Amino acid sequence: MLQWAFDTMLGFGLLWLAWRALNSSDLFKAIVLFIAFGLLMALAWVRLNAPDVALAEAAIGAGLTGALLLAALARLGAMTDQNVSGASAYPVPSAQPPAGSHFSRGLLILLLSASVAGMAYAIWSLPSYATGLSMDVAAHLDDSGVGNPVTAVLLNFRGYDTMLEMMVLLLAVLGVWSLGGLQQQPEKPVAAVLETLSRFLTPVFILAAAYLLWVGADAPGGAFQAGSVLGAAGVLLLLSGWRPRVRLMQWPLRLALTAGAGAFILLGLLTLLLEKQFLTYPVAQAGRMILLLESLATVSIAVTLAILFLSVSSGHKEKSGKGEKK
Amino acid sequence: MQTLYFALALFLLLNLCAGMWRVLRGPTTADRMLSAQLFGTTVVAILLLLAQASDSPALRDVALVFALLAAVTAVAFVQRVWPEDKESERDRG
Amino acid sequence: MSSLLAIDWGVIAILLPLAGGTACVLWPALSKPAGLISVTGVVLAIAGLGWRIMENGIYRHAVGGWGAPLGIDLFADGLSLIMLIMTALVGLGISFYARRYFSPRDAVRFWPIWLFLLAALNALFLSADIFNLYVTLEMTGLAAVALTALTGRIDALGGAMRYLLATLLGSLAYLLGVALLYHDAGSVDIATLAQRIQPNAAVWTALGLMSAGLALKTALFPLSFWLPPAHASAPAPVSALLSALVVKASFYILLRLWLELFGDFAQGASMLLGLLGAAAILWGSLQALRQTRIKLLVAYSTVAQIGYLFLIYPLASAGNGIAAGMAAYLAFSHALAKSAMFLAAGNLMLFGGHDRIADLDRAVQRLPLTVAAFALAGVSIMGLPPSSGFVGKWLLLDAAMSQGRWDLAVVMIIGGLLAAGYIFKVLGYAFTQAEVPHDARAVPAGMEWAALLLAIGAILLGFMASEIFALIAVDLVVNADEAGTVWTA
Amino acid sequence: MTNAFLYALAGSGLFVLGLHALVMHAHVLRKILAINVMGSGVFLILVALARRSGETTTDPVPHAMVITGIVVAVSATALALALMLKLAEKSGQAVLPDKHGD
Repeated sequence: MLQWAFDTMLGFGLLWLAWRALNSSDLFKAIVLFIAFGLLMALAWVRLNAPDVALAEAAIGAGLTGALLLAALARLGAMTDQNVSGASAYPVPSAQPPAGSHFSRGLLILLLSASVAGMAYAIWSLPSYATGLSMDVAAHLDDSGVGNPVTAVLLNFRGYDTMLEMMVLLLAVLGVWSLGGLQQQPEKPVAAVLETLSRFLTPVFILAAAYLLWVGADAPGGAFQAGSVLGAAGVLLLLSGWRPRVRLMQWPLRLALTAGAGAFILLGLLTLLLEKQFLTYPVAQAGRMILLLESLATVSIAVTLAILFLSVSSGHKEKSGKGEKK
Repeated sequence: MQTLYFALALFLLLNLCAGMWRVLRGPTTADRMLSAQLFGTTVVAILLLLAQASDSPALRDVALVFALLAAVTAVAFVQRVWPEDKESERDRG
Repeated sequence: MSSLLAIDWGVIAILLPLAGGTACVLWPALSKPAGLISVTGVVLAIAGLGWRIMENGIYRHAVGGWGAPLGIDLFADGLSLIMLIMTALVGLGISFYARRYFSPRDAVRFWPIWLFLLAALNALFLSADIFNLYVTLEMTGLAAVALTALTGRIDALGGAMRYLLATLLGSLAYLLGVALLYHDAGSVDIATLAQRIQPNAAVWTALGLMSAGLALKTALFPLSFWLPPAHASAPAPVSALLSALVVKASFYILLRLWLELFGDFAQGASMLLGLLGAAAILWGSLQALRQTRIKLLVAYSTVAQIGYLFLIYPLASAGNGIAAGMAAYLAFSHALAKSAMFLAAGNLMLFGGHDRIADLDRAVQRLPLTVAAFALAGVSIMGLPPSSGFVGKWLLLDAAMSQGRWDLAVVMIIGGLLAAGYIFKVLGYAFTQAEVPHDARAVPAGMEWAALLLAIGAILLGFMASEIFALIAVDLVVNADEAGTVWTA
Repeated sequence: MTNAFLYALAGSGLFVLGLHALVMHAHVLRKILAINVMGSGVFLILVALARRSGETTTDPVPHAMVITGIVVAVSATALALALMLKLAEKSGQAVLPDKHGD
């Protein structure tokens, strides 16, 4: 009974937060509500017995996306010269829905409710018992080299998806770079407390990432989660004023970015040559191979996320003068 | 015992609604951000309770990641949004 | 020789551009050579794959050795093969154009993203798994958006932003459909799904969501609002890639789902898709006729030509093989003609510094090859013999007549007439002198030839209809042999 | 019926709420938030339906898919934000220059 109450409240909380986040008059409020929404999503994953997803959501959905959005909003405020302080920090005149007739508004709401009802009916009508692929996964788990079924699916059974996934991350960086590159911006002075905080926290983040990576073989965790936590450490460092040296921005950075993708490609070619089968690991070596892949992927994911944050938050040259004028 | 944990979790979830009110009301950006941080803390507490209730230690890892990542959004706020705030106040003053 | 046949060309066609793209990230200075080598390699790999399919029938490769439904299968039949050949050939032409088009600074940005796009397209056409298709779709979309924004001009940024939102929305709708299908039938492998799927509420919802999402990504009218700004504002080689290949990717998935999963029971929905296709032909052609800039004109022409592709759905009752053949043939024909047109438009823009149709200023005398490319591609778009556009549209017209769909036949004829209108509008100005003569810059010969060769390809394809249909038919025979067996490694 | 259905229903609600906001709001940042909410809705449906037969088995495949999806979502969000900032830098506002009116 209490569980029901909890789940119902969580479900309504999610819907309500989403509604307010999407329709509040103030963009900053919208982002804070969205961060809160991410927190509740992680609770939902926990309730659905998906701790791996909860970890990913905690690291990415609630943490990094929030930081990205906040940083982007701050830059947006600086660019469009909006009033940045006070009660309604980011009022957006165009945030209100365009004035449509009551009729069309009503029609839209009717249409949307009908689609929710349709989807609900479709979900309701699904066969009440389906195990999906859990049996197949369980049957082959011993041959996969890891004990955590989610890691087994991600890195072995459907490792090809993960390979393409690494390319998606790389593509995002390329796309962001092609928009205007990675010009550095003189930073505002960093408060001493931030510096100390980041100095204390960074090792903890690294430790947590290593733990998640290691434990991912047999318990919830793995490359994506570890990479996001490590990437968050990078974001924290960037926020507290740390900038990689120019020398590091060249090939070491590029190497780190492509490590995961490159490892997958090399392994793919190797398995194609030796086993005549793409991405087939020999059973005896599977565990070690997965750990190696995951470690490199963790580095790549972390660097990618940190770079994406850096590009969004410190953006482009033309806009950097603001801090210096003071 | 399980019931107790769930009752507590439910209570904390209700607490979130109180925090929600602060997010919606404001009046300053810091109020909103702090209540979001409170959100994070409460969620960590709920996670720990659920970990006890459902006897799955993995949830403690989730709570750990949450606690760590809360620092990132807080710092992002302080470093990106808040200083601008003070500066523009100084400009006007 | 048999050792060559044993090579898994399909995997190579995916890995090679991925490796090339990664190499471009590592050594930006080598972008152009790495890009050209990878693209040429892909053409060879696809040739190898085609040979293998001719010898052995359908290609199936269980990635990781697990086999569907647990693992992911790569799969290629005649339809996939034709799409792969289309990608490889058009990609090769555009690559040789891009070799001269981009400044060194832009080349560093263009090549890695284009190689990842090529890999994503190959992976998409080779996939037999609807979730893997989602990943490739997202990869295609992100790469296409990044390429659209390449110039950094304000119209390009706006076009790219709209494109990104549209493509993300389309992918999410598709993914929701995947979720429903997975939970209905317990698999994401298309062949397994085809065996298990029954028309029920969940399947119908999935059909609606996936079709809507993919139609949005394919820019089927009225979901085509994002296409003209994106395709018109991108650099010319990118516009060519987007119009020729990227919209075909989502169209292919839709066609595949329809042929394998939904076609049997979704007759009504086929009619709707056909109606929208007919509307797209009329609306897109009329809009194209109204444009004053070449690239927008060509972009609206794409909206219209996509309409023809969707006419296949209501006419598909002739049988899967024929429908797949017509779709593949029309898509291939449009890819060649439209890429030639965009490249020619790029040449005209480079030459005059603008793309206003009224100020073409006797381009025919100074850029004869480019205008010839535009005209030949136009012949195919209009559907005049002996071009591939003529054969493709003739087949459609024939199917419409034999099924008594006079309405669709009339729309097709009107579409052809309108196409003639907008193409002759451009050609007419290319022959006349502008009121204000202006400077002209030289266009590298390689870029002119790239456009012309693609246009000639569009004409030559007109003589190869039987080969295309033979490719599709080969698989049907093989299919009949192994009917019902799910082949795993 | 188990409480997994509740989450699946919440997921479809989120999908539609996001769709509504995506269509109705002009500001790009809101559209990006809307896409993210829609994504969360889809992920919720994907995972929740795996639990509909009760507490017995957990299907890891949707979990893996959602982790993949979350990573795609954050990449797309970053690209969208960067695009939005560049657009705002050039045009002074983060609204799509549009004539169709969405």
